[in-house]
Amino acid sequence: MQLEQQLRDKRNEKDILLMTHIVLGYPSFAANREVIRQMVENGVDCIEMQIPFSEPMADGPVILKANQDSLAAGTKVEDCLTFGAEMAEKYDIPFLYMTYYNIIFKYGEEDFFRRAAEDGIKGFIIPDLPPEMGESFLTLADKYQVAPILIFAPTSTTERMRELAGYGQGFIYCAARRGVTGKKSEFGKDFNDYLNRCREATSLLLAVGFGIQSREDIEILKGKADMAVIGSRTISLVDSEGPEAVGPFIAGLR
Amino acid sequence: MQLEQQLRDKRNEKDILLMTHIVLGYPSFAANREVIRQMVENGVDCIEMQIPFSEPMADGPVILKANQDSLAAGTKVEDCLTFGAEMAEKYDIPFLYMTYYNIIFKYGEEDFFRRAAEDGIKGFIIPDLPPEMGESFLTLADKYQVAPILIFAPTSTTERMRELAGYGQGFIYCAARRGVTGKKSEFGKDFNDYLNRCREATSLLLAVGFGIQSREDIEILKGKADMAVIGSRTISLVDSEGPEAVGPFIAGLR
Amino acid sequence: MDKKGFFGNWGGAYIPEVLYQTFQELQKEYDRCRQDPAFWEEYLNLMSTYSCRPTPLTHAENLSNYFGGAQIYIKREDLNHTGAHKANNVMGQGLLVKRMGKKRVIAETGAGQHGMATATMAAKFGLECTIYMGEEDVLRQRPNVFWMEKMGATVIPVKDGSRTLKDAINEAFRDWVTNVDDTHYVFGTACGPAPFPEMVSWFQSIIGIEAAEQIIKYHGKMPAKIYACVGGGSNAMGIFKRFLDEKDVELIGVEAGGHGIDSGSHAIRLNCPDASPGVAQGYKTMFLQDEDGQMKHTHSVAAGLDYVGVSPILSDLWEKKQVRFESATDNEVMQALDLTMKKEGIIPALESSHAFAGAFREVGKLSPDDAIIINQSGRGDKDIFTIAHAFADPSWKKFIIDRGKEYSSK
Amino acid sequence: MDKKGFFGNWGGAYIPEVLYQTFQELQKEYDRCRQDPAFWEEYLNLMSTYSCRPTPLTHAENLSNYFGGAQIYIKREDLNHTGAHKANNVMGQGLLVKRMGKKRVIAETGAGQHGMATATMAAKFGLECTIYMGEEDVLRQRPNVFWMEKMGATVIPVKDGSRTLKDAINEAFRDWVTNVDDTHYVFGTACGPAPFPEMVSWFQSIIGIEAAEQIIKYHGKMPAKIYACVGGGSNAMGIFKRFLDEKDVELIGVEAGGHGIDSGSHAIRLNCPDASPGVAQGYKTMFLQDEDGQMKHTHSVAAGLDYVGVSPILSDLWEKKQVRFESATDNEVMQALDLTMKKEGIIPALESSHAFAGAFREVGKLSPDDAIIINQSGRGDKDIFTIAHAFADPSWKKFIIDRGKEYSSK
Ligand SMILES: Cc1ncc(COP(=O)(O)O)c(C=O)c1O
Ligand SMILES: Cc1ncc(COP(=O)(O)O)c(C=O)c1O
Repeated sequence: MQLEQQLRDKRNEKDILLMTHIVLGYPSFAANREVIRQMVENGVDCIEMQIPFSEPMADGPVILKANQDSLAAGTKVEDCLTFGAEMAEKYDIPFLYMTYYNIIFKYGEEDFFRRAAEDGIKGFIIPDLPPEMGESFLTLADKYQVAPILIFAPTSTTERMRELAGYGQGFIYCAARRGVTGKKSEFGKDFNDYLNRCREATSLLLAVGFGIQSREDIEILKGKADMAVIGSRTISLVDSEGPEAVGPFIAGLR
Repeated sequence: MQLEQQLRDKRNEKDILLMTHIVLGYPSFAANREVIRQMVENGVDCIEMQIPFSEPMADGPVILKANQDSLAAGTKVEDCLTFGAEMAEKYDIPFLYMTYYNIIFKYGEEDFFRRAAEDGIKGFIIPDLPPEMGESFLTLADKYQVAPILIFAPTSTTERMRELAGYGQGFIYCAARRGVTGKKSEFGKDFNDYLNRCREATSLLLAVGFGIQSREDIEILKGKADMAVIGSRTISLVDSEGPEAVGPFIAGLR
Repeated sequence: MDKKGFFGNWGGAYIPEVLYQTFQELQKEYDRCRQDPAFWEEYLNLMSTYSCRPTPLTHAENLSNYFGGAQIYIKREDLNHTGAHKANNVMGQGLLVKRMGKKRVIAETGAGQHGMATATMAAKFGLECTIYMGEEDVLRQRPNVFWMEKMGATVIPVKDGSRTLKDAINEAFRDWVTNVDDTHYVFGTACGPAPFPEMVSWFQSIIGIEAAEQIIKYHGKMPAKIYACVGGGSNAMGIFKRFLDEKDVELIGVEAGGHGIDSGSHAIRLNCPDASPGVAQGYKTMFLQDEDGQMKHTHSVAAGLDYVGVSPILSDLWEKKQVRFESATDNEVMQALDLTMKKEGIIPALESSHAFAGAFREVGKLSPDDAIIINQSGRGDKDIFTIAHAFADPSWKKFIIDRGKEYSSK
Repeated sequence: MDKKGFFGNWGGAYIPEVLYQTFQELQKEYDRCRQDPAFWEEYLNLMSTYSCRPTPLTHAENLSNYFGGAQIYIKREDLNHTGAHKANNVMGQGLLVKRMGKKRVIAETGAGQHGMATATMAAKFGLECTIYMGEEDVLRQRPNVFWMEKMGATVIPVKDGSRTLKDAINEAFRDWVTNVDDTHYVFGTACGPAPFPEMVSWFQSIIGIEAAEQIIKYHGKMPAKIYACVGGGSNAMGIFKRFLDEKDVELIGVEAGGHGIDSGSHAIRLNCPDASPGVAQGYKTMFLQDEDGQMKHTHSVAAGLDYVGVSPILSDLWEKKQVRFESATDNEVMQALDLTMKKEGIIPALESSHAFAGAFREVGKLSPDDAIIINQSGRGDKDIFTIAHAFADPSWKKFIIDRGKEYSSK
């Protein structure tokens, strides 16, 4: 089943969906396994698994460090793909890969799509690949039925959003603010205007990420967005309290 | 009696004259007193007393240091003049001042000449005052009958020597070589040619200085020069062996 | 550059969506400037009154005689204000910033030269300024940090990754995506997302335009060869651009050979098995990366060449064989520097000394009727800590030890 | 200059006889050069291909606005090769040396700039080179010593007297009288025995000749005032000379006020009760000396101004009231330097910063229609050890301490 349909079905049952994020190999694949188990068991609807890259230019300090530590511990792309396949096989929610374009490019774009599709991965989030640079990427996404998740930013004009929406599949990832991952966002009037603009520009589901950290944040998003994305927060949580803290945290979000 | 006549008279009695050099106030006036006593008692024919200057640009390391130490110990020009008067009064040989022009200039040129003449000083050696710069100096030298001792250098042309000789009185100081005081000179063919040129250029007595250090050196000068000048050597001697070593040293020179 | 910012297979603009609008505006402003002859006039005027353009072309007679080959001419970018070609780019972007009405600039820096130039421009244009610099480079280039701060800039040591240039670039991008509205990122070399590679090369092209006139004036004809060191590639593009269509002029880029091409400790991105095509820092080029696409650590005695990527324009020219690429090891570079100081009284920057080393290897084979030009991208006296260290000068060490003790005891 | 080398009551050539012939030859060669337009052509050509002449005249808009008075223009001698106006003189004398066929040059140096310039010239002209430098200055200016040595010069620390510039001059004279046949003494400023004051001023006059053309071009008329720092006086003479006959241009020399005129710790030779006429180092001028004629210790934060004498030409112009003299204290100078860095992105040498300090004091009183020129004789990045020290920069200190430890432990 396609990512979009999968999420729409879930969305019909819940007033807001939850997507979480992990960095593969950080602190270890074993920990990843445990964290994902707890996430799934506590009702997460979708998980983006970041394949670490040495130059994560769009990530803030927490995820940046996780990328570096994972690589320093010896994480290979192949390890990530094997692990991704295992998760997609094991759990019934959609899994996505989040990474930077060089990982895919270097692997071989078509090989990467074929492999991910075979492994049951439903979509890719590539923050440094605007559609202008992704002609072959988008063609392959169609061919292999892996959703290219495009990103809206508060700086995107409405016209630009329409353009992006034309290329996007699965859902649209709306960055809640300027900047990199990890910092708290403000959900004031500007934010509402922005989400309204997003909504007008596309009929795809809207996920909102960057700085979503608590039940309160998610409460605010209800009715405005379809999916809330928890990123750095769970990484920090695992860092400070271990994988077992993830379940209760997720359970308390909705 | 004029310096020139005084020295000519002595020269008639000896095959070479000896002039020695001291730096006033170094290591002390008391030591100067003792050194001069020994010099006179051992037959020195003329003594140049250097009034220390902070910038003795024509002097080598030994005399340079003596200048600086004397000044550091508080030697004033007035102290030097008082001491010079005392020596000229006490001993029957001619005393000269050697110094740099600024000492005289700053004192007041005419005042300085008047004072020196009154004190019985017979001549001045000023290494940084070529006759071109010494118009008033030469006039005052005439007026006060203090001999301006001019200097020949190995680089002086014969024409230049004649010119200098025209201004000089007392005797001519022939620098034995290029350079500053204190280093040993070579007395080879070039040196002989040079002294011959000096001889041809003037009928004044010829003193030879710079690097004369031993009886052998003085032996070589006999018949070529009228007076040998011992400079840094006695200062070093006083430094290493004390004033009492000066007498025997002088006695052994001729 | 094609409409998408590519040069052949290389380049592009792989940027986060949040920067999209800013790049649109930048591209538009840049296009306007290129079409407006008054802009270039203003640029020339600034460079000739604030910096020292045209910089001289010096005939290095002693070196020429020493090698007995071609006449060696040195293009003197070291005489620019702030001591390197970096000023050309930065002042040009400064004029752009003024037009765009932004109030703040940020920049990455490796050798510190680009940071110095940017801090200088910011002081002159009254802009707020933040400089990102790898922590290792902060240590290597402390004097530059001092001056940047004195000129009012904030210097942020970057402690991530290899703590050198590429990490400073990442961090600058993180700042930019956060403060995109009022901030311009003054990219320091002919890399990064389009239009930077072309724009930086355009500003730097003043080097080659002048050099062409000068060599004709002094030598009567075009040079046989032109040598430039290649870090990101801006000084190389700057001097090469004008000569690309001159068929008889061979262009040679010299990369940082570090401890040698087989050592794994170098920064050779072209002609080197350790490098392959990749996409990072916003553009596609030849990167020093592993089989997974992770960037490798690089090494050069010259901080300004110590970088994983290279201008996409140069990758294109390399692929099309319009520029030949060589490399020089740290050792060869120190020797070339030594010789140049002794023979000509000129102190090239360690970066620039790579170009000298590359040229010295070959110049003896040419005829004395020929000329070569070496682009001296910067001056070496900024590198005193590195150079005195590399020459293991004992009195320098003693001096530093004594100063250190003096400071410790207070 | 009259036939004996005097300017009014000042100057002359108070030299030991051994140098007489050499000065005759020097004077003759110099006269020949002055009469030979081809010589000046050769000089201009050298300076425009090896150094960066004409150096720019920079309109300092931010500083002008800040003070709200006259338009401030800065003559950029800092952009010369080797970083200061000293190159003008040295390269000129280098051409003379070539004509005279001498094989060796010697020089004194204070700030190290003149030593750097001379070592550079010697490398370029293939001459042997020895530099005399007061021991205290060797400590203050270690980086310069390193570079001089690297360019093949021998640097001899002078341990006599105050161990600064004047002692280095004495020592250079001692060398010269010893090696007079094959050696030329490249005097570094407009002092010393004739013809040096005039000759050095002649070579430096290129500064004012250019500045006059430039200010007319940019400002449309002559400047109201021109400021220069005064050590020996060469950069001041260099910029003043061309304007001496311009009635409406006031010329202001700024001396080193050190800890203040009443402190006894300064280098103010004109308008100062501690100074009087004297004869030393081969010439007659105003010296800082005691009542016996012994030279006093001087002090300035700027090594290049830390000197007991001053150009006899300036003493003459002072006496004739054609140049006004002011002084600036170390503190004022550091402030002027700080402001100039922050406002204009320009780093004047500590010496030059005196001219800035002098100008800043007065510029606010002039009309915005007027212009002033400040002669920036050199660049300050050479002074990093002194400046970072004077600003008591903590991270600089830490950096030096760490480096020192690293060197100690090996
Ligand atoms: C003096 C100098 N030359 C060369 C470079 C290398 O950069 P590019 O290849 O862009 O000229 C640098 C970089 O900092 C530099 O400072
Ligand atoms: C930069 C600079 N300015 C000025 C001076 C002072 O010399 P002068 O008065 O001869 O220009 C020096 C001397 O070393 C110097 O280095």
